[in-house]
Amino acid sequence: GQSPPEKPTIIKCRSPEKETFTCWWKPGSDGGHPTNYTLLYSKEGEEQVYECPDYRTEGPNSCYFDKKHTSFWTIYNITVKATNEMGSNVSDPHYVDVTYIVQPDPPVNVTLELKKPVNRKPYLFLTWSPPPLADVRSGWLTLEYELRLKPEEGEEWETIFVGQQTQYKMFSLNPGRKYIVQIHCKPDHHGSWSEWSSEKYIQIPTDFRV
Amino acid sequence: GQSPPEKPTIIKCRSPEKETFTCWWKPGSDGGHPTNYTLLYSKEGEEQVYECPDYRTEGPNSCYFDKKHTSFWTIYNITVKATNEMGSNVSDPHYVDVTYIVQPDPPVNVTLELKKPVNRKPYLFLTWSPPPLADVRSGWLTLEYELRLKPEEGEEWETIFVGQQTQYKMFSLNPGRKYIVQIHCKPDHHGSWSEWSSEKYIQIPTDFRV
Amino acid sequence: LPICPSGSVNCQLSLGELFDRAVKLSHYIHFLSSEIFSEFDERYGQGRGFVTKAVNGCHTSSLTTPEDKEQAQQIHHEDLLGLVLGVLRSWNDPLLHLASEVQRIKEAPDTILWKAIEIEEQNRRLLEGMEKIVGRVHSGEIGNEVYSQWEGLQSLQLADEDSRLFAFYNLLHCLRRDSHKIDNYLKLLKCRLIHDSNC
Repeated sequence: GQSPPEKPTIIKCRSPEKETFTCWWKPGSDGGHPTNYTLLYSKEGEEQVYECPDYRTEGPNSCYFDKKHTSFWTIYNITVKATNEMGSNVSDPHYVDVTYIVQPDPPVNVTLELKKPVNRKPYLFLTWSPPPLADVRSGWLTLEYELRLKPEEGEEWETIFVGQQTQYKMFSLNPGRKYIVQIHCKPDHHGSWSEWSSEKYIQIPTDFRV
Repeated sequence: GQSPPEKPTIIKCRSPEKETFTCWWKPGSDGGHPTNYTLLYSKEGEEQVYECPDYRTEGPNSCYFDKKHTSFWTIYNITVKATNEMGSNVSDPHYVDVTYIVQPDPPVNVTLELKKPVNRKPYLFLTWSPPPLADVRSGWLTLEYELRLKPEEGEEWETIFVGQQTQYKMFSLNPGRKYIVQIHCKPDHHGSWSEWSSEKYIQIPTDFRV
Repeated sequence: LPICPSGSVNCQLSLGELFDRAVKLSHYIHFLSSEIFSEFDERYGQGRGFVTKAVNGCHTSSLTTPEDKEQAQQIHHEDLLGLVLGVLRSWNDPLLHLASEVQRIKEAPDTILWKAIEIEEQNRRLLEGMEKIVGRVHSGEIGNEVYSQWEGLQSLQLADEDSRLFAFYNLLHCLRRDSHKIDNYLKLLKCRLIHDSNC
């Protein structure tokens, strides 16, 4: 059919390290014509409307806001306009405060080590590091971690919240079993959990009397 | 003998919830005369000396500091003066940092339940609640728990640190025996363990194959 | 020699100890502020489109605070501490009224009432601690100049329910935002001043 493009929908905005952020949209039908998309935004308390600073870095149908264009504790009012020869259509406004869309990358360098201290209970010692992009050193971003583990053939994960630590001593493990361990992280207040880190395996020896 | 009173000793200061605190002292001999006691305190970096705000609430030889008089930004320098007709004597100074004297009340509502999930290991499921005073403000006073159990006629307690969880699954129990269980708690950083909760008993059935 | 509480030198709290307590408190205050906002929004905000109206209505927006990591790292720590103090002081008055006015909201749940009282109390406590920290760190006298007046009491007492509920919504929205700023800046300052930016 020959018509203006359908209005697009802004589907997600995410900041991986609380310094930059990206928004993605889903185009509607293009009305049978080549259609182009313009992302426009204004910031809380300002009349000025700006255009997306970078349509390319994060791939098609996306807009990347680098550090210079990213402010916290202020609400962005974002819309995407689809335009073709027959006319244009604008998405519903999407309100974003970058403080609340931080989803970090998974933790890295996960290590598992069996420890058998003299005349004390043996345990599994886990350590990990924050995702490289996240600047936790300066205190700008504070991450919390949660680990999960289950016997290899088991069904149910056991999940343990460990706060801001990057290490954990695991005592209650069944000797002779093989376990899978994963860790994920989240900013200390707002934002969402990262994906789980890749699976790590550890075989608990049969004499690992707990 | 007719003499000034011996100098008293400040024996303990405790805060149950990091909001108020109490100090207790032990009088020395009263030198054969009616003796009265005055608790005086100053705050680090201040010349001003104050007297105990409340000698009654926590019973004899005690001083109770309510919320208004409790600051957790300063170290208190506390002394107790004993005075009778013949003269007076002052205790050694006792320095108090409220964060370090937090000793919560024991956990409450301890429940024990035998669980026999289909085709999975049976276990003893323990749950408890934080002490009422500390319960309301979980973020302000973060508690950690430790449980201990032993067969009724056994000698040695087995102690298990469970972190901030308020429930625990106990797998390794001997069928047919009767166990005693108690739980206590402590602030996550400084401060000391509460008393143990009252004893709870559980009879493990003989068919409770673990 | 009298024994000082563990960790303290000549029986005085170290700056690190003061910052640890301030950060734990600011974290807790923001946790409460987020909860009270969500609870209020869930109960009174649904379908009223408050989010679009709550734009730049915070009484503290006159205080120019850092809006990203670079600005926060470039500002001198004494100025950032002064700003934190200013924002905290600016909330003394509204929190006092919030705690009393919230009780007049129809069927306001206890959890909202209790949190309003708790936030007011803990905010005062954090202010006491920040004045002590600033006293330790500040070379000069701590001025009372950084402060932003709140004139929102009438709006919390408006007859029209929708307007009155929006006034509460906006105040709680600003409280959530400002308490998060304070928490973030204190974590930054603690890493910078105590851990040499190597937390």
